[in-house]
Amino acid sequence: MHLYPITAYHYLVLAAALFALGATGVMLRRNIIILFMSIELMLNAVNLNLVAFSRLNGHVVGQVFALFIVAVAAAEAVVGLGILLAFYRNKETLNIDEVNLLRG
Amino acid sequence: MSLFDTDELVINMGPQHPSTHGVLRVVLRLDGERVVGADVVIGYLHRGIEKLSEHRDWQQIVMLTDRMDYVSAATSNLGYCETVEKLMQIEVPRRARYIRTILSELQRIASHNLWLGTHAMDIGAMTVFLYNFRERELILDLFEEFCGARLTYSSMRIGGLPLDIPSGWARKVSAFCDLFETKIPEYEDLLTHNRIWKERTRNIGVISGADAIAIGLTGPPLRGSGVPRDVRKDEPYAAYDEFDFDVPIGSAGDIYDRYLVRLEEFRQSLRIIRQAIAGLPEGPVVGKVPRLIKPPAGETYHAIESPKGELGFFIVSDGRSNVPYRFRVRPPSFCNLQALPRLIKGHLVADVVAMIGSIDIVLGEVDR
Amino acid sequence: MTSMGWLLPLVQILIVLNAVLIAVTYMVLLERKVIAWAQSRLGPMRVGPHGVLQPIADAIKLLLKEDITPARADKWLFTIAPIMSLVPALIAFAVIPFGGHARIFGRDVPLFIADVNVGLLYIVSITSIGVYGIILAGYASNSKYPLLASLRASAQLISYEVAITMMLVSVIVTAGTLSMVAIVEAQLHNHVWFVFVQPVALVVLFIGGLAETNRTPFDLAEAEQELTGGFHTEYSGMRFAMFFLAEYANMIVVSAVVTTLFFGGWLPPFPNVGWLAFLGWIPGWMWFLVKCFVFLYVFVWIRATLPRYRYDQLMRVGWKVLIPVALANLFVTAILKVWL
Amino acid sequence: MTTFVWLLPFFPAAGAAINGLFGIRWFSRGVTAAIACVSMLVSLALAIAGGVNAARAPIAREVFLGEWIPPIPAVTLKGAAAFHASWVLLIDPLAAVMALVVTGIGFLIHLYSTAYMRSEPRGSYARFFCYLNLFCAFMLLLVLGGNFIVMFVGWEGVGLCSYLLIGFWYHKGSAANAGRKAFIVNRIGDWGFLVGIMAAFFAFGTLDFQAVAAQAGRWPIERAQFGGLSIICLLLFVGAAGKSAQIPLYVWLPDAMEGPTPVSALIHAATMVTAGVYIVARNAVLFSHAPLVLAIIAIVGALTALMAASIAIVQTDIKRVLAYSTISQLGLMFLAAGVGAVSAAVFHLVTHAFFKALLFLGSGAVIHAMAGEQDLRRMGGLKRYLPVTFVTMVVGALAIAGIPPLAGFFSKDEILLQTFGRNRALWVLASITSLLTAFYMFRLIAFTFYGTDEPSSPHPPHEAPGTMTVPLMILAIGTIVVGFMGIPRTLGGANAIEHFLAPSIAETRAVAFLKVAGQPDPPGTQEMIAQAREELERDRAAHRAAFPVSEATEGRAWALMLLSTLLGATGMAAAWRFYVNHPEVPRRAAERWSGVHALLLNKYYVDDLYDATIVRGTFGAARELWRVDLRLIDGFVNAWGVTTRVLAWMSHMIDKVGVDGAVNAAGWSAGEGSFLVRRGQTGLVQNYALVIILGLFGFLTVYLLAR
Amino acid sequence: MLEAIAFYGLAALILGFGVMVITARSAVHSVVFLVLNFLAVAVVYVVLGAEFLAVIQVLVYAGGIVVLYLFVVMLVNQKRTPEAHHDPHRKTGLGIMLASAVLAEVTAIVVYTASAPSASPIPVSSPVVGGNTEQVGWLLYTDYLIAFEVASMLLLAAMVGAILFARRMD
Repeated sequence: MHLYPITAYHYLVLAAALFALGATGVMLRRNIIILFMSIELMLNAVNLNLVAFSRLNGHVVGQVFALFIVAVAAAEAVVGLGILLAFYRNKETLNIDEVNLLRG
Repeated sequence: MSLFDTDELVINMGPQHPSTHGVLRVVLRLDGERVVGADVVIGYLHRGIEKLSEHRDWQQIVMLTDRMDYVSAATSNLGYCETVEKLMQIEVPRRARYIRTILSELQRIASHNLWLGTHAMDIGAMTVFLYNFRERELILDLFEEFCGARLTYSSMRIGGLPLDIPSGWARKVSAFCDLFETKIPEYEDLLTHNRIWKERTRNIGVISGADAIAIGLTGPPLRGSGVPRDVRKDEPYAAYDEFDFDVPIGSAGDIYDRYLVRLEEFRQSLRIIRQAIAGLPEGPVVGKVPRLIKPPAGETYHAIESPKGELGFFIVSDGRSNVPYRFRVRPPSFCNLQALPRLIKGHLVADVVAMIGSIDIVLGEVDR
Repeated sequence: MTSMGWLLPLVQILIVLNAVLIAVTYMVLLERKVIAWAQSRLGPMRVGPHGVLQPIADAIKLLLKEDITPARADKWLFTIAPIMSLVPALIAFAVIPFGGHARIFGRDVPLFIADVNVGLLYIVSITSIGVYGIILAGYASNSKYPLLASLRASAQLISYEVAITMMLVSVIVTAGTLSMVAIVEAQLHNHVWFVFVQPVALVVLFIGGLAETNRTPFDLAEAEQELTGGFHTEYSGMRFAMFFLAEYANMIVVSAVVTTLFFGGWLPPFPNVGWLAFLGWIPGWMWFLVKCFVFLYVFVWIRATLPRYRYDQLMRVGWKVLIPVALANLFVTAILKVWL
Repeated sequence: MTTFVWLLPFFPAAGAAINGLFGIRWFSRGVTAAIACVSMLVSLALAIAGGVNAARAPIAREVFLGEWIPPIPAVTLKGAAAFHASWVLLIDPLAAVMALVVTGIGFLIHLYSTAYMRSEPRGSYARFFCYLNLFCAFMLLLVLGGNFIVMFVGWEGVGLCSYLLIGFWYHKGSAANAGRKAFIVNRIGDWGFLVGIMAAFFAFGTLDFQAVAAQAGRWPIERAQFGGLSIICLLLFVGAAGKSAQIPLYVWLPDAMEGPTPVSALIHAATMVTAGVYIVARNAVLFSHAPLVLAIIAIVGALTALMAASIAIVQTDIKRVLAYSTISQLGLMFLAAGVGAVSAAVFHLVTHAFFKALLFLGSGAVIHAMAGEQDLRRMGGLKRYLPVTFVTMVVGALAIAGIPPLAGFFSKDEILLQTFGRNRALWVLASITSLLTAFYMFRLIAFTFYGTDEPSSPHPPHEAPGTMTVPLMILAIGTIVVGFMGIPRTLGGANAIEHFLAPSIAETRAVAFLKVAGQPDPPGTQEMIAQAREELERDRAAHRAAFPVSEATEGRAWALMLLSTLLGATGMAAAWRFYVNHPEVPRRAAERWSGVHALLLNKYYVDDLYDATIVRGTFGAARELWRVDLRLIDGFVNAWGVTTRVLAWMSHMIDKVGVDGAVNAAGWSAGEGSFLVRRGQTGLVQNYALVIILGLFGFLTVYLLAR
Repeated sequence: MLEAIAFYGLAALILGFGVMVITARSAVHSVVFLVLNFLAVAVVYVVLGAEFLAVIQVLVYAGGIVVLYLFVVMLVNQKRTPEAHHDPHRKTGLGIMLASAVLAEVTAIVVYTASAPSASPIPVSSPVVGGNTEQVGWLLYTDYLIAFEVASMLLLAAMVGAILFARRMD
């Protein structure tokens, strides 16, 4: 594998990097909203993967799956942010560390 | 709107704000766009006219009254002069009374023009504003020809008028009346049956007749709520008892009704002016007035119907000095403004400007 | 096409960008003049004959004005917001077909920058980015009126976008394509402008367009009588000018889209009627500009005529009138498309 | 045209859907009525087109609309087969005639109802038209269905609508009960019908009408033995008897009069109740191979006719008189079907639909005028007030009494003639029935329109509005002319209807049927039709040879015709004499033959009989079973319980000491031992995510190492 | 050559914006970088020949979902910043290490796969001329119709749920 010409594998590596970045964000930040955004980054990495595979296989099925992921991400964002607002109304904070009612 | 209930927002509307008609300040507490509370703060234009008047001689005070309701100076002049005349029991010649009537009705039209223009502008109808100023300009021309001033006329004197009308003025006034009659439909075309205008004004800022009386509203806001109170009709002054005119009243007491009432007053004013021009008597324009005006000791209250509502003057004379002992004004803008906080609670921000507009206040008169 | 193939798009982009910017500045003059005439005034008269140089004077004034950033504003966002507002408005022009093909210097030159096969969706998605400029401007100003206005504006934009997109779907179903060029060609092949096929869509789309561009009677976000100028209250100088440009560029985009979708783009009226063929002598881009101009005039005309809606009334119109109408229209269109 | 036959039921269904979904909440009465009537009018236009088409080319066409039930493996008489059903509509002369009746009468009754139901609240009004439209849709599906399954959908659908409409005023207890009664009684019939369908499938391996007819044609005629075909036919007849109110399942129909009058006219006189006759006609081939069942049908029909007619004589509720009259006329139809005169049965079905709908609507107008009063004894002298209603109702009564040249005369005479040819005893019964019919009808007319008593209504009765009288007039005209399509040869007519229907009900083994799915008639159609006609004639000749019927001679036909006219006139005259000239006679007669009178008044105590046997029996059986439960099973259970408790106590002790101790020890040790693991449960979402990533890491490591 | 420039440029933008998203101090800034990141990803889609998906990415993600984030960020007017409170049990360092390790491993797998002799060495298919929107639509409404309907039900449920959550509790 070389830096040039660009193959679908390059995109896979890019997607992996983006995914790792998202995962790092989830580890790193304490603001729930930014946590959510990091998850969106990870979902995007997955989409990137799917599109790259779609290119690799010369078939658009990957793109169709990516569309479903977009739909699921929309649903996730809506419900997640709804919960978040409800949480904020109760505790007046967005710190993930304070979401710990179930701690052992 | 429920997403916005996390915080209550306090915003300052005014004293620097495009649609508070001067320097009114309204402190709004908002839940999203909905007003949950409002404080009206006034006094930014306070010049102490009442106190100043106690240090000016009687004729000089006319100039001060110009500065109260500065868009309707002639009616302020009239109110003051008639109060002093009542105190001194001066008989004003009939011709002077006719001309005073013409002037105050022209002033009413000009004031309503200004009100309609700015009110429509507040609600976003920009063209109406310019149409109204076009006609108001013609009235100002007439005033300029009569007394030389365009805004602060000082157009009356105790006992009559400073001077007779110029030759041909009466004809010009008639011509203006004919012209203006064709312009009212233009305003109506743009607003009266406009869906958006109706949605913005109907059932907004409703105040019942009983409430209006309780708060002390006068003028079009009171008549808009269906109370047929008009000083011109109930306690005629100047020459109003000699003319036929109707007092328009509304039914719902909302902004739209106040708008309709004022539009009808345009027509009634034209009716009065035409009768006055037709029957204008000959004779002097100044009655028998002593050179030094020094009313006898006593007090009196006299009210006229200014374009904004009942404008009353309460004057106490001690009979010794040549200045009033006590000078007190009942300004319609100030009294009508009392309705604002209770009107706007529960409405949206956009309605606040519409309601301020519908009351028709002039801060010069509110603060004096 | 030789090695200079990359040059043509570059030239096209340059021409379109400049033309749009000039059009936008003159749009301001047009608006002032038309409104003035509607209000029996003269409008700008001083700079140049009948004020034709007024836009240049305005531009110079705005450029030279002090560019103030409020003390407690979020400086970075405050700067990026007008850019995020203007850029989408400008790049939307990339897929608008100003004309068919023309022969210039012996070459076949398309009079559009790109014929993307998802052109209409491209415009929708690009304009949906424009909302960021407004929200961020309101947030970055750190001031109450702009914040309120930006919330209003974004809610308004998002809800009207739904109706607009649904209406566009009706047109897409009718035309059977997403490409702007192909939509115009579909109108040629169907022998009829789509305004006669989808009149409801035109009305809803234009109302939605008024709301999308924050124009009267939906100009709540910048209602100066209520919110002292809306989200750009705190802006001045060039950054203010960018918002200004964005608004007028958006107006032109809406006009161009309406022209393309409903009035046959660059086609002359009734291109298939034989005895009207002489209209084809006028070049296509002229037709396009004339049609656009008509819609821009309607924008101004409406501003001169109507009062402003209230926020809740505006949302009600959007959700309870336009979207149901759009849905019904889409439904009927789909049924007719399948069964006719 | 044939391809669009599905539009026939579609339009009423669409009307029902629109009115049901939107009308109840939002539409005004006018809009509701317009939607309902227009949908029926369109349907009527289509039906007329279909009828013309069928008249031009009297062949059966099947219209395939789509698959419904995918093939299911099943076992039939002929080995393994696949049970499947598809949406197939069949349009042939019989279906066309039925569709015309349903849409034509249906439209008129819709029109009538717009005024009749005017006083209903808005939502209720829309609900009514929704049901009525839905009924028409199902009825059309019933008559147009190309196989048993589709027809059964319509069959059940009309049952449902009938239930809904009988109980339309559901807040009235009697109406709700009547609806339930109709539904339950029909259920018994439907059970027979469904089993019949299954049996037919078992026998033939198909449920397509045409295919069944073709198959059945090849079976031997079960002249002496009660074989498979006979069982199928009997079961189908049980269903038909339920729907068409024949002995012993007729009891629901009189009670069904609790529904609004237009409903009685449409469902319980003109259309739904004739579905049973339609079934027999539709499967004429099948039935003709089971002569024993035909005999049963004929006997049941004749008895029903006589019994219902005799009950009708003493009833005092105007609608109930008509209801018994309907049962009686249905009995005549079954009699005709039973003696093999299927086309006569269908002919009578059509004419009966006209004059009975007319009579019901007329009675509706009377009730309307009397502000809801239904008791005949409280009426009288209405002739003056309701001229239009009077005239039209007299036309209807003359028709049902069999007075020439009205419709009823021709159809009834045809039945009597055919019956006479087959069985004299049955002919006697039928003749008595027609005498009684004339009598009770004119008793009704006399009670209602004559008599000196002033009506007891608080305000003077008034003629109904135009939307009610116009349908009456149209129906009256129809009653006069519709009989002309069946003028017998004796009178110089052509008996057009018999010829028209012949392809549908005669031996149709060779009748061409075409699958039509959107394409024009395939080439050779005309030849096929001609060939089919030819074969048909041959078949009929063979049939005649197989069933020796004493041919009706000219003279006999004339004699019978005269006799039946005479019987009708006698009945009329008697009614006139008893109820107009000498109103005291009936009372004295009732006193004199009080036993008979009571018997008739109480409807032969059939309802009481059913109540005492079936209803009580069911309740009693339930109670007995409950007792058995209580004593036997409960006792057993209780004994078990005691035993269990003893065992449980022992078990409890073991638990408490042994098991609990062990569990507590385990819990304690887990709690104490998990202090390490518990620290992992930090409540930090990110630490959980960390574990996920850790897992991913481990997985990938294994993958990398393994390759 | 052109594709390489585009790829590395876009990759730099994507990763750069990604880093900014997770490191920005203000949540609003995070959102803005997220939008930019998504726009860059959309461009990558275009390069990969998925125009329709690119447009959807902009329309739904950038123009819809992220606006929602922005709204929420602006609505929750935070009185104390989340970073103020720190739970001692956090294992941030370990998390970053693990994420990097996973990235390294995935990269290794991809590189090995790509270098394996069986792997197809070059981009297999160039993007379909004239776009593949029609194909996507075709697949969506035929083979994946059920999934499509399920997704629509999911969105409906999410909508109802969100309204329920955000409703004023009174």
